[in-house]
Amino acid sequence: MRETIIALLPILLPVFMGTILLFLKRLKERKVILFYTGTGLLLTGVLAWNVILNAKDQQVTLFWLTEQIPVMLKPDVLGKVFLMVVTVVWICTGFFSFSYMKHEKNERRYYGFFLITFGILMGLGQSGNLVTMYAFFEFMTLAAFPLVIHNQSREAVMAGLKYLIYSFFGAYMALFGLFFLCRYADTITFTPGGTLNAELIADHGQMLLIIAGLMILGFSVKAGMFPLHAWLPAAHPVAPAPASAALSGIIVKGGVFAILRVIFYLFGADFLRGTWVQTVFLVLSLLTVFMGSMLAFGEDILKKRLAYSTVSQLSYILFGIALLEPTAVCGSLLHLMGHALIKSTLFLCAGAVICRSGFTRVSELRGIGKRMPVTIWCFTIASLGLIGIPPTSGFISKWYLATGALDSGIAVFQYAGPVILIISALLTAGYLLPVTLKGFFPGELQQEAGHDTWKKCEGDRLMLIPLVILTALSVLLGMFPNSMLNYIDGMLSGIM
Amino acid sequence: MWNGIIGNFGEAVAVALFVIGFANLLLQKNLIKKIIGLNFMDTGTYLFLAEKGYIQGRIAPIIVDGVQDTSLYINPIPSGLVLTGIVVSVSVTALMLSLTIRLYQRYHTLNMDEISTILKKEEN
Amino acid sequence: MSEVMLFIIVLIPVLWSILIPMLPFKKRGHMMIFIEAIVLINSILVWLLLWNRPEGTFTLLRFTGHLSVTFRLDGMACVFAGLVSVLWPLATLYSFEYMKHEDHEKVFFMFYTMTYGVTLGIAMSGNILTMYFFYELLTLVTTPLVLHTLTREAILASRTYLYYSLGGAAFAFIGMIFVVVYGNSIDFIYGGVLHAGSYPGGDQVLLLIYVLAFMGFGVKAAICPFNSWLPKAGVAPTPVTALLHAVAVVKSGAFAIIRLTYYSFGVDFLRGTWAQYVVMGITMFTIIYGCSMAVKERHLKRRLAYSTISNLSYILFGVTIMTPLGLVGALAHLTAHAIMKICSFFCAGAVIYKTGRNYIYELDGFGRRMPKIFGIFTISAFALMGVPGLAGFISKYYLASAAVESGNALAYFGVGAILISAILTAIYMQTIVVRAFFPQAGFDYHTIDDVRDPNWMMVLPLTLFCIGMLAYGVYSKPLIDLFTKIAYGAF
Amino acid sequence: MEMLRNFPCFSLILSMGAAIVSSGLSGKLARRLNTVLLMIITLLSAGTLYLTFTTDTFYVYKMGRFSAPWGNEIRFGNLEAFMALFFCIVMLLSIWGGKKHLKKEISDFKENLYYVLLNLLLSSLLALIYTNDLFTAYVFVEINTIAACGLIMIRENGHTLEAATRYMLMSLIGSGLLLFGLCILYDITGHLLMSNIKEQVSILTETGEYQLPLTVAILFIGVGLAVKSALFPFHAWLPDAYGYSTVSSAAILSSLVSKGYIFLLIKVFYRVIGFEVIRQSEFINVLFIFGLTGMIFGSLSAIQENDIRRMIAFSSVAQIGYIYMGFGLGTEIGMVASVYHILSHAATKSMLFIAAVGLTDVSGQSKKFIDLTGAGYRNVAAGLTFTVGSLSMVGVPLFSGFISKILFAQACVGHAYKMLPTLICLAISTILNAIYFMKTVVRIYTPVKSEYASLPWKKDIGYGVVCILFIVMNVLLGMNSEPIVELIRSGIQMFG
Repeated sequence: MRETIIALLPILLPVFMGTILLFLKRLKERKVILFYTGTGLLLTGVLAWNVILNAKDQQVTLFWLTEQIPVMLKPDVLGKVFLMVVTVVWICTGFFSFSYMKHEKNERRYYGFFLITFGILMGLGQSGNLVTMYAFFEFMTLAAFPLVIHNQSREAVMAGLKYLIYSFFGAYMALFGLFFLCRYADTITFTPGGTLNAELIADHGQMLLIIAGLMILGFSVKAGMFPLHAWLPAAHPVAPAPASAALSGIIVKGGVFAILRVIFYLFGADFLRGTWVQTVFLVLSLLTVFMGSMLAFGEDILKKRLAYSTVSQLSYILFGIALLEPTAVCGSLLHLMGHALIKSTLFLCAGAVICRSGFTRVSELRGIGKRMPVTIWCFTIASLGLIGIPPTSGFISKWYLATGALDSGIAVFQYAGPVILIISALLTAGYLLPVTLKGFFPGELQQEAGHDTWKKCEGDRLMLIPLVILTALSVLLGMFPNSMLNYIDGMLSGIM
Repeated sequence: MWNGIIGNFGEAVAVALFVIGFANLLLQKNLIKKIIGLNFMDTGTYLFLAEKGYIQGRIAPIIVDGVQDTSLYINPIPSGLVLTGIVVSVSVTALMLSLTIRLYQRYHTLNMDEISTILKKEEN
Repeated sequence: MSEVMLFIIVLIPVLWSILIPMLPFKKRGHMMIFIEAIVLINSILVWLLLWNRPEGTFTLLRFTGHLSVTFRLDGMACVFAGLVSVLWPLATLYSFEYMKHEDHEKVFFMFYTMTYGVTLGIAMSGNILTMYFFYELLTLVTTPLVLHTLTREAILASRTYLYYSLGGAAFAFIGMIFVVVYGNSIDFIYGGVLHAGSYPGGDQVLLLIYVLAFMGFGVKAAICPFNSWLPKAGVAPTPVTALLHAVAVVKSGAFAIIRLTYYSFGVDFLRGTWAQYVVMGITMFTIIYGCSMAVKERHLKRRLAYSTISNLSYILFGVTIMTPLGLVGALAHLTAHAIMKICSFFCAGAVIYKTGRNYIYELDGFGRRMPKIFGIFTISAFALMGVPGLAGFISKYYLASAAVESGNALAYFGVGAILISAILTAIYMQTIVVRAFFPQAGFDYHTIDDVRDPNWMMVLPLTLFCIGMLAYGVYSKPLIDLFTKIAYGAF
Repeated sequence: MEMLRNFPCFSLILSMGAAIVSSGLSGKLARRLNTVLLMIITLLSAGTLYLTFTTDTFYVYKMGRFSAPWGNEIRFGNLEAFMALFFCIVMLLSIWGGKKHLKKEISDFKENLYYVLLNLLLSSLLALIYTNDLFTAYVFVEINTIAACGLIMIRENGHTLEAATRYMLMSLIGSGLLLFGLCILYDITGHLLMSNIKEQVSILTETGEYQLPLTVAILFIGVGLAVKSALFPFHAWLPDAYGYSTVSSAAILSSLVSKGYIFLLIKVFYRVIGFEVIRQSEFINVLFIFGLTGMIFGSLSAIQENDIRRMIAFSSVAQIGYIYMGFGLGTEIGMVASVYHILSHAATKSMLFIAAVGLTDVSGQSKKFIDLTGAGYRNVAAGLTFTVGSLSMVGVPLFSGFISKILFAQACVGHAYKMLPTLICLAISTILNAIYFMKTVVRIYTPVKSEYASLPWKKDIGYGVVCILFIVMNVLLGMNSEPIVELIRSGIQMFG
């Protein structure tokens, strides 16, 4: 019972509060809404940490959806990692949006869905079997939809629909696997090392590989892996900055998380290792890494550029997973966390810039550093992190990824992988640093421009504090990864 | 083959008549000719029947001076049939002719097709 | 309870409904009470019957030889009768409100109530002849309902409906004859009355006949290419479209096919033959076809009609898997889809009734103005998409897992088809929802100030259906157990 | 009991006598006489049926002095008696139903002639049913033809005259063939009494001589009668004849006259040639083919028809196709089905004609569909009757048509290679029937603001009663078919 309550509270509370907020038509007073939301976020955060610290790794069956399928929660280590990331990023973006959303219309809806999504993510993290996860996955897509299309401009709605359709498509592809797993696996409850039933799958190996491939592909839609990444660069820019921060910080991670679950907790690494599925997965992820950074490099609109960078960065993680090799997976997990923090920082910075100066294109950002130093500093540090300069988190994760690739000893990839990673790291530097450089060193022609452009337009406290916190965390993660490493170590040994 | 026909040429002629009549009845456009064809057909049939009834060297089945011996007479039944048939055909012919007259009075033609075309016109 | 009741519950609505146009009602309210009374009493009787089920058979009359009209309440009958008897009173309540402004509604309600009896007749029929008989009857009593608006369009639609249904019956007739002549008995017996070699002329012929009969009954279940009557029939008043063309009539088609496959021809005989592949292929094609057409369609009711087409083929796909599990899936979807589709149709009806808007591009911003209706519509949309926790997911899950269990190669593709159609469903339902709730920026809500939620008579049934969907999705165990018992012939 | 044996003979003589008498009477009296006559004969036939049914044997009644093989005799079993009974009832109803039109469409001084013809027709029908002598049959066929022709042309307009002429020509061809066939038969067997011919034929078939003439004879007789009963390719005369003659004539012609010939054909099959011989001969397949084509093409041309009476006429072409298809199956049960269909079609077709005229009355005597719109409301009885008739034709359960359909289907499924064609044609022709009949039904129930006055139920009680009787008859045939089918079966047994 205690376990149930612990596990359920962080899910139900925000969903409940959010729903209430949606229905409070009367509530016009902005301060009240903000206060309400803030408390909601913080409370949830507390409850989430409560889960992370106190919940034991055991199943909590809520009810039976059908004969074979219970809806169950099971906060294990991986889930908890996910919870941590979600909590931190979500609360920060939440508070950031308090000041960002000031001028947007119907905020109430925004915050309502923001809270609901928070709760659903809590569920996603804790979900204990495939169906539960699938359910929360779908809910997440739906609940995040209003965030994406918040300013209901035409392209926003179109992008939103694109996002919706792609996500459903992926989800259904994943669902395809569910039916087969119900047949060929002992259980669909996540168990480290996989649950496939040896004698059942005896002569259906190929078929199951196809299924596995489909499921991975399906979930990788959310993770924006080529070829189904198109929704991502469309959806991110149109959403309000905090929303896109949350999207590319967390929602897309949902896809990665699901893939982790599928591979290591259902099919099992051994089943996939060395099969064509793995090869395809590797090829696709590497392709995406490269392509994403190229596209980002060529993109001028800041948020779009960041979106493309998300595409490529996520595929780092996927690549790490695809190697099916402890070190690499460890790297992926680190990158998952790091990227969550960094990318949300970057997006929030972009948001601050847009909100304050109204510039959306990189080319316009000359001298922006003078005007909003803190923001751009955060941006710079985060960029460094993403590029992978020590001591930021990016370095550690990429290091692990590279070593993992080399250890894996998969014919081509053990070399191709690291090479491409480095190339793309250079590209990352190429597309992120200009902002900083232009920002701080506008060069000559900026001098001549009128003084008004030099006016300080730094964001207010509500904006800066979350930014700073996130940046600090990303750096900390880079400096002292050991605690985290120890934390996930047991899990890694469990699943391999 | 030929012997067959020569042997009972009566039947052959009857069949020929029947066929001629039948063809006329079917193919002729003119109503009167159709009716003539009809009569040909009937006649053919009656001839056929008569032939069947007739036996070489016997006389018509009419009792004269009390001779009862049937071996003298031909088979009477076909003759009876022929008589009945003639009655029927006469009545039918009469009916047909009356119809023809009416049609002619109405449409001033004896050609069935023309009549039906006129009718079509009448309708619309 | 005695067997006679089986016939009586079929008779009550038919006879009472004939009174409706004759009685001089002072107020409209009186008529409403009268009709609702008929329907409710009958439904209660049905529930009583389901409660203590008469085992025996009631024989009404005999045609030539061993052909007779008999009623029997076996498991399948229980499911269908139960479904109908639950939906009907609510739908009637709804239609009172809807028909308020339509003219000669007495006739409408007469046939509407009559249909109740006939549908029950199909459910309760104890042998294939009786089923065929009520099947034909259903066509006849529902045609006036399609004809109701008496526009040129309606007339054409009703004609199409008649031609298709009667034509389909003609082919179903062939199958019936074979069951009659070569079956061990014409009664519905689980496992079928025909078997390999029971027709001296060779099994291939028998299979061909099965396919023909499948097509024949499939006409009512709107399998491709015999589905064009269904969208056309959408000209009927919404209660008709919702209850008859989403539940009663079309489901009767599916029901008849289940009877034909599992209770007359026998799945053991059909499984693995070319006949199975043919019919399964047809259903799969229809699944995709219906969805695609729905995506293409811009008229709200017609879009839903196309969605019905594809969903019916889900059921038939479950049937054509020809395993007990397949039947479970089919029954699950039969019931689930009934609730979901009637719900979405009633929402559409409410929109049409309140605003007279028929096309999807006219629905901008309605979500704000009729929150109840569109809230419910959204839920039904999610259910149709198969979001877990709602009815749709359960049935799709059972269908798909049955397909996988069967180990039939084609069935795997069927799973694929279901998922593709699920994504298409997402497209054609979500576009509506998004439009309603998130109109484009700067949309002026004053243009739709007239739009309001309808009164309780419409909202109450919808709410109940909504609850039903949720309950079904969350706790389906008892139902599924029942279906499983039926599917294994234990009930 | 002994008395009853004379009834068939009585009814023959009575009808002929009535014909002669009524030629001298005024129209009114003639009508009364005719009605009384029909009733009496109905009773007589009922008595005969009672006799044969109770004793369950057939009787031979010697006409005149001579006994077989020279004399002329009547022979009757269950089937003959029942047919007589049935024909009388249908005739009576048809006359009643069309009474009003008789007055309108026939000049007064001809009215008694009409009844003369009717009585003659009746007598000839009875003769065809009862006689056991081929030549007598031929004579009465001719009488029948003449009477029928008279019934057509007595309503004098161009169409009827033309129709009558065509009809005469066709049936003359038919009777010519018939007569020639008889002659050949007489030639090779030397007998005219059916029973005796049959003995001879069986001997011939054993010895195997005169096969060719025998076949030719069968062919001539069969084709002759087929032509007279308007089997598909020979139906050119039919639509006009039924479409434009006064309604009673149309009803009687379509439902009785053609049936009389068909019944004679059945007798020829069973009692003259012997069913076995027929079954061996190819002739039966010819009938089968013509039957099927008739089923389809009759309906097709009915669909194109734009005149309700002509449509019904074409539909009876299709129905006659059904009957011959039943013969073509060459099985006992097929024959039963055909006989049953003779009954049901007789009942339904006359009903449809009567109903149709009721509808045209309230549509300004126009037979075009466009004018019939909403006629079902203007004349309730007619509308109802027409609907029932159509449903019966389409083969909806509860009505007679369904039973004959089911019987046909049951008959054909036993057959090796004729099964599928038959079933498919049945299905297709059902659809076609549905198309044109349902189209009409929908049409007459489509309310419009019509300038035509509506005919309330009370205005014309007699008509309403007739309609109700027709409906009752149809439903009786449909619901309570078992005893009738039994009767037919036993009757056919007595034939052999």
